[in-house]
Amino acid sequence: MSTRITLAKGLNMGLRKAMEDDPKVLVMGEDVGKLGGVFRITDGLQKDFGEDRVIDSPLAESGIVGTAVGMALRGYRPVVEIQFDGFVYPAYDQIVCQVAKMTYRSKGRSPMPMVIRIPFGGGIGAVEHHSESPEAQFAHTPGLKVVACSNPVDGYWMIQQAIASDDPVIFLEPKRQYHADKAELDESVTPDPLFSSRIVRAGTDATVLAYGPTVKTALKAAEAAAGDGVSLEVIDLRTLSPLDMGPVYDSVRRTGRAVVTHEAHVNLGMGAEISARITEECFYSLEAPVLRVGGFDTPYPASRIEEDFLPDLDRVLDAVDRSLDF
Amino acid sequence: MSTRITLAKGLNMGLRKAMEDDPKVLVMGEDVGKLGGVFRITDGLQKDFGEDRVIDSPLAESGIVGTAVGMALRGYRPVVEIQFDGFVYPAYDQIVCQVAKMTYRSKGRSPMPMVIRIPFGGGIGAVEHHSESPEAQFAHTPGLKVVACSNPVDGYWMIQQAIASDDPVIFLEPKRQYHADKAELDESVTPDPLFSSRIVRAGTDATVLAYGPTVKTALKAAEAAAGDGVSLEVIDLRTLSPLDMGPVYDSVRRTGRAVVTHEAHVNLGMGAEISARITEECFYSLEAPVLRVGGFDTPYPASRIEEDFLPDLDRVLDAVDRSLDF
Amino acid sequence: MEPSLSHHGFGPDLAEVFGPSQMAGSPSGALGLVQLLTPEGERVHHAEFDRDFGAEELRGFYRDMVLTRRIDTEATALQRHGELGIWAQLLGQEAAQIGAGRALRPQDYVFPTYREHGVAYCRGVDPLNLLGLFRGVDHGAWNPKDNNFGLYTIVIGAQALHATGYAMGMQRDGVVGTGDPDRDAAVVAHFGDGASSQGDVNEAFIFAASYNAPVVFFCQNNQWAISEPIERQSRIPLYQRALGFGFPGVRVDGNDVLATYAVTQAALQRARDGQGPTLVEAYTYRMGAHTTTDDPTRYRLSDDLEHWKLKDPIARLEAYLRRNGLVDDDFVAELKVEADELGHHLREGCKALPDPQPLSMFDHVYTEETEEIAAQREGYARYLESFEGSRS
Amino acid sequence: MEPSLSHHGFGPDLAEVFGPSQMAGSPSGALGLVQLLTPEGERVHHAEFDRDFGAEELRGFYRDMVLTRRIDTEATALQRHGELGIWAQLLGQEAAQIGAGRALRPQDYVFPTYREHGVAYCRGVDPLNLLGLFRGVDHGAWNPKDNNFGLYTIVIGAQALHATGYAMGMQRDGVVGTGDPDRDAAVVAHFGDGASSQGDVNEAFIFAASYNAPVVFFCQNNQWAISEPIERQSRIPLYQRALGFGFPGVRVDGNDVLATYAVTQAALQRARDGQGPTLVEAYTYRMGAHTTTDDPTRYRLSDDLEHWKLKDPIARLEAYLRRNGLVDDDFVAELKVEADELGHHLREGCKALPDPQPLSMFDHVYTEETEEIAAQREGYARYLESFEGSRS
Ligand SMILES: Cc1ncc(C[n+]2csc(CCOP(=O)(O)OP(=O)(O)O)c2C)c(N)n1
Ligand SMILES: Cc1ncc(C[n+]2csc(CCOP(=O)(O)OP(=O)(O)O)c2C)c(N)n1
Ligand SMILES: [Mg+2]
Ligand SMILES: [Mg+2]
Repeated sequence: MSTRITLAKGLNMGLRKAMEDDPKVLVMGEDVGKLGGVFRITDGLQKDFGEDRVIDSPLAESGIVGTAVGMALRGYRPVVEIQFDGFVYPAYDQIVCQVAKMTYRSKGRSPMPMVIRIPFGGGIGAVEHHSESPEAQFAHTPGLKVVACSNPVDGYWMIQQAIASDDPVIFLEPKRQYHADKAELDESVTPDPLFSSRIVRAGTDATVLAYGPTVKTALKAAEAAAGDGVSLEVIDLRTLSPLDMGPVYDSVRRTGRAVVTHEAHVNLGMGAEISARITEECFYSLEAPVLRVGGFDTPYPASRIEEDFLPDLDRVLDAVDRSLDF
Repeated sequence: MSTRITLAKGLNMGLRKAMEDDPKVLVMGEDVGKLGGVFRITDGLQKDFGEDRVIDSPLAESGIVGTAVGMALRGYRPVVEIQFDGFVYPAYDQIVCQVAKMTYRSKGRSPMPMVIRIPFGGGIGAVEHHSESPEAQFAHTPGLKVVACSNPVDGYWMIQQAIASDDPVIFLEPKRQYHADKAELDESVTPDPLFSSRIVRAGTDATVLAYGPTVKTALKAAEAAAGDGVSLEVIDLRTLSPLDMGPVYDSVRRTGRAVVTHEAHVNLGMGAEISARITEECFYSLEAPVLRVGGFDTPYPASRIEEDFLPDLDRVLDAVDRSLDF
Repeated sequence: MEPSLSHHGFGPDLAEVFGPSQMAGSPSGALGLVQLLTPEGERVHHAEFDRDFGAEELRGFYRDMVLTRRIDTEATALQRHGELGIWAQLLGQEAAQIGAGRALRPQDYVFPTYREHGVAYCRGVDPLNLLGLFRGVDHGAWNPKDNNFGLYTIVIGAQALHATGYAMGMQRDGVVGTGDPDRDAAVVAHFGDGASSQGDVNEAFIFAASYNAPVVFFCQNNQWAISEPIERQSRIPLYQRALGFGFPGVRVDGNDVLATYAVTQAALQRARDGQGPTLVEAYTYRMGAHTTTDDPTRYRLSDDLEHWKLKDPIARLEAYLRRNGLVDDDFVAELKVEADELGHHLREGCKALPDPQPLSMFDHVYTEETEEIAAQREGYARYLESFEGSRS
Repeated sequence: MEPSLSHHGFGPDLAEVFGPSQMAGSPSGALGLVQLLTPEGERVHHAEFDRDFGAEELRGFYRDMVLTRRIDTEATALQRHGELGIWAQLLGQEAAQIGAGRALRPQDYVFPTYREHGVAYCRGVDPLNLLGLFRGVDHGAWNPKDNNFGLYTIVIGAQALHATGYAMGMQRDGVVGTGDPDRDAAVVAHFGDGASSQGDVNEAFIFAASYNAPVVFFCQNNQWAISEPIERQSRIPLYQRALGFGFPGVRVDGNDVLATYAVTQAALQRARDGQGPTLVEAYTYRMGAHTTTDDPTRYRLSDDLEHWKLKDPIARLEAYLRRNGLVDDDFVAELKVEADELGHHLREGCKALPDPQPLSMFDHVYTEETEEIAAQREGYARYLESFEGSRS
């Protein structure tokens, strides 16, 4: 049975599936009930699973995550929705000091099977705080796992896998893609493991690493480069903590060049870690330093110039050129 | 006039000087008044400057930083003390969404001349949350400046310079050093600019980069290495955002090798960014990848094994050896 | 034999305890909301908050509300036409905002949310300046110091702490409780019913109470936080929250500009006098959607809206003014012209708002630009130049 | 003619409004604290919370408090001897903790701070297990599920939300309001007076009220948050905070184990019955330092301490028991032996607590170890081996 779905639909179907499969799965957040979330990712869930399992919370992110910690201690598997990336910070303390550390603190006796869903990234013409990319901060925090989906089919599978994980997962959803492209979902296949990266386009001249919203950009860049006779390999990292670097090292050893792209600020973004690791592991294979294409090191600007702030096809190609010319 | 002072004393004297020089300077935080702070850094200030300028706050970090934002908007220059590194997170939202962005949001009309002092790092045998190194998260945030002092004399000057800055400064103090070594303070010299790194020991075989508590470790390592005929250059980074990479690049171009050490988790720590930048800028000078020696990617462990978690002389030397053998 | 607390029902018991006053912490006062003008436009009296309003003043309120509504409908239309990315409508909240805005003195200071267009108007901010952030050309175009009106704050509740800190600054500046009406100042922190659940807002109550800061917490309870009804945030009337923190709370009819003005003014005066914070709950209703991207039909009944239309803040003042011969058709017609001019100003001005230059993205990250930012700016400038105007 | 709110003084007015009851939200009750035993050890009666206590029960409370104090003094001594890195003393808070701890049923669940050694003892946690985190050998050695007693929480206030969420889980599990005393359950969230200022605690009040969660907020107001007096956190009695959130608050003499027991039990029963949250403020005093590293002489008067010594929780119960012939010298002597044994257990046990293995640092970062952690573990193991036991 195969259907064409958007990312929003994939996530919605995945959530529904997880709730059907396990009565301990709960959804919590602002406006997740009747409204179905501001992006409609939880559309219809409260109607079908009731107010006890799809919980409209008071307007307080620390409260949402903090009560979810209690729910998890009681044996539930809460899936928390943060309405927009920029509003996760009031919950930051609960996430880094409680959610991330509970398993460690308790020597594994009190695991935190919690998923914190965050629509992230820019490009939707929004006002301040609605286009942030906070992943590096979470990936820097031991005890959290961090993943980012980039397409409808991954959305469907990854959300279920994240919910099934006994470790807390920060689940990043590229909001710009929610209602963009459709893809074919075949529910009968076995999905890749959650914490694995994936080569989404094979190539030989340079490796482009991306995740979430920039996967599409990277693929478009590869398409354009192909027209110029340059063959780019594109890897969708998918998991940001842990990183699945095996396929990345293999690729860079073949191509000798790597470009990492993400919307988050370059300074101390995921690209920094990936660059450091590639250099450590592939030192003698590198023909050029790993180059990084990301959001600039400014606060997210007014949306009319956000496409200048965000990495795009041209900036990725520019970095590829610089790498090739190095 | 020259005196021998500890880091705690240097900071205390610097704060006092800043308060004398500018009546707009305020100190706010938990227990900063009568008690003089749990580390006594604000000792005696309330007695001399009064309760209006040295403000014991209710137990709420978001409240402290949030009201400090209001004070700054009113023209004051608040110096906020966070009692321990691990307790900065309730204020994280105010710091990254308000303190960091106000200048940008207002096009420079509402600057945030605020200093947020954080005793950071481990090694004092404390319980959970008292030994964290949160610097990378702040350095990743545009709009914040982040510095770390490593010795008494710098403590004295840097706190004054941070207070004089019209930009918000996260001011990291290596708590393990507060009452450790004494140093000679000569108030008549002109201090280095705040946002500059400094070569603290010249050498030729490899460059060791450190800041805050690991500067001492790096210097000890250099001392030990010298005994084995290995000449290490040690740079105290001092400023983490912006980074002052000029002296670092110069040094690495000479030595061809770099090791970065900090107490924060290696994954996405400052070392990642520094490694990425050095590789970008000094690609053809590098004889080995930049190596990183930091806290492991686990939550901070029980204090009886914290010295295993923290980088020490031996682990720095081990990395130097690996770099030299590469 | 087990003693039990269980015989206490909450609603009724608390009401008993709070006594008949709408003012928590006050022994006197009439039942229910503070109201000076009924939905039908009848002037009613109130033991605690009544005052006389001159004809000019009343017409002023009316004009303010009509123009504020025009700003709102014009901006909504601009959003529909693609000129704004989003707009946060205030429809129905005009009286709450004009009442609060007009109670201010020049030296007072306001910390708004993202919906305080009426208060901005009262402060003298050109409404065109409000459109920039909704259009996406800036994050706030006005200088807070020009009108003592802070920038819009989008992170819910954050500004309540800023307001409290600012008020603490006023205390240190010696502009509280001096008795000089041109000197004594206070701060208003605006927020919504939903915001009352945020830690920051509750911490602001704690700091304000602890330092007795001159701040008025002005909560527009418009019954909704996007799709969530007020019941999710509080099971007792919101103004009573103040009781738990040891300062007065008062519920005023937020669709009654006279009552809102009177209550806010009293609360401000209290603050200026050095008597500390007050929570004012302006009980109103969000007649529009949360923002232009919201679809309220998914979560609320149209009946509700119909019910509240009968309480329209503008209609009720107009009824009163007409009944008392304080406005006539000429006045209304002239006001219509004025509103049309304002509409024109907004439409033309909005379309003419220039897009920012890409390189302006690097401006004002810091007061002193760092070499890092300078390098990124230069790099991007060179990169842009490399396209010679032909960038895809 | 300006109406003003300024004639309201806060303290007195609020007291008027709250009425004579110590129970905010309650129309009845005696003046002041709930108390069943005076500092002199006189049994007094209370209209709302009185109950009969059997001799066995009374001796039990006494024994509990004596042993709890022994745990505390023993741990303090261990710290002085360098066996613990730090210790958070509970001296003076024994009645508050035993009263609260003994009111629990097995199926109830407790979220402690870092000072709830007496409650831990009531739950059956071996006191030796408490020492690990203060010694620095672990972050909490007991399994929360064994005794329904959570791990100590050091970030102030965080656990209030965990408690509320846990209570919401109980609601979903159908163990609230069934009427079955072996089934119905509730949660206690412990925190201090200082913690009442944290956003998290106030948000916990909001969530608990909104969902009517079966949670008792048990605040030990020991008058100090390190060096800051209670006045910095609240200008009205803390139990009244609950009023602002729409659930009952009650102030009990936290140095009176009988009253604390009775009030907590009633609040727990209310929660188990499905009637929602209660705030219990146990009014007590931190007779020791904040922790063994604190120096209270810098910020408080020794007079205060002397004053509170007269209210010692153990002395008062002993006076009552002796006066009524419920304990004799033999009982006290036997208890002394028991306490000495406990002291011995703690001393010997503490010194024998093994230091963790360095490589255990990599355990339990995740439930499923990642390759990254495995690699770091292996790398460090190899590194350690390279020293062949000769590491500096
Ligand atoms: C911290 C934070 N969380 C979530 C949001 C998203 N959000 C924007 S407005 C809003 C509802 C606010 O409701 P209320 O406080 O009642 O104000 P109103 O919009 O009704 O004026 C929400 C949840 C936000 N802006 N900030
Ligand atoms: C979020 C946070 N901020 C600061 C601290 C440091 N700290 C530890 S205990 C304490 C005082 C707590 O006072 P209170 O809540 O009254 O509890 P008590 O210690 O009196 O039992 C402080 C400020 C902390 N642990 N967590
Ligand atoms: Mg609202
Ligand atoms: Mg206390």
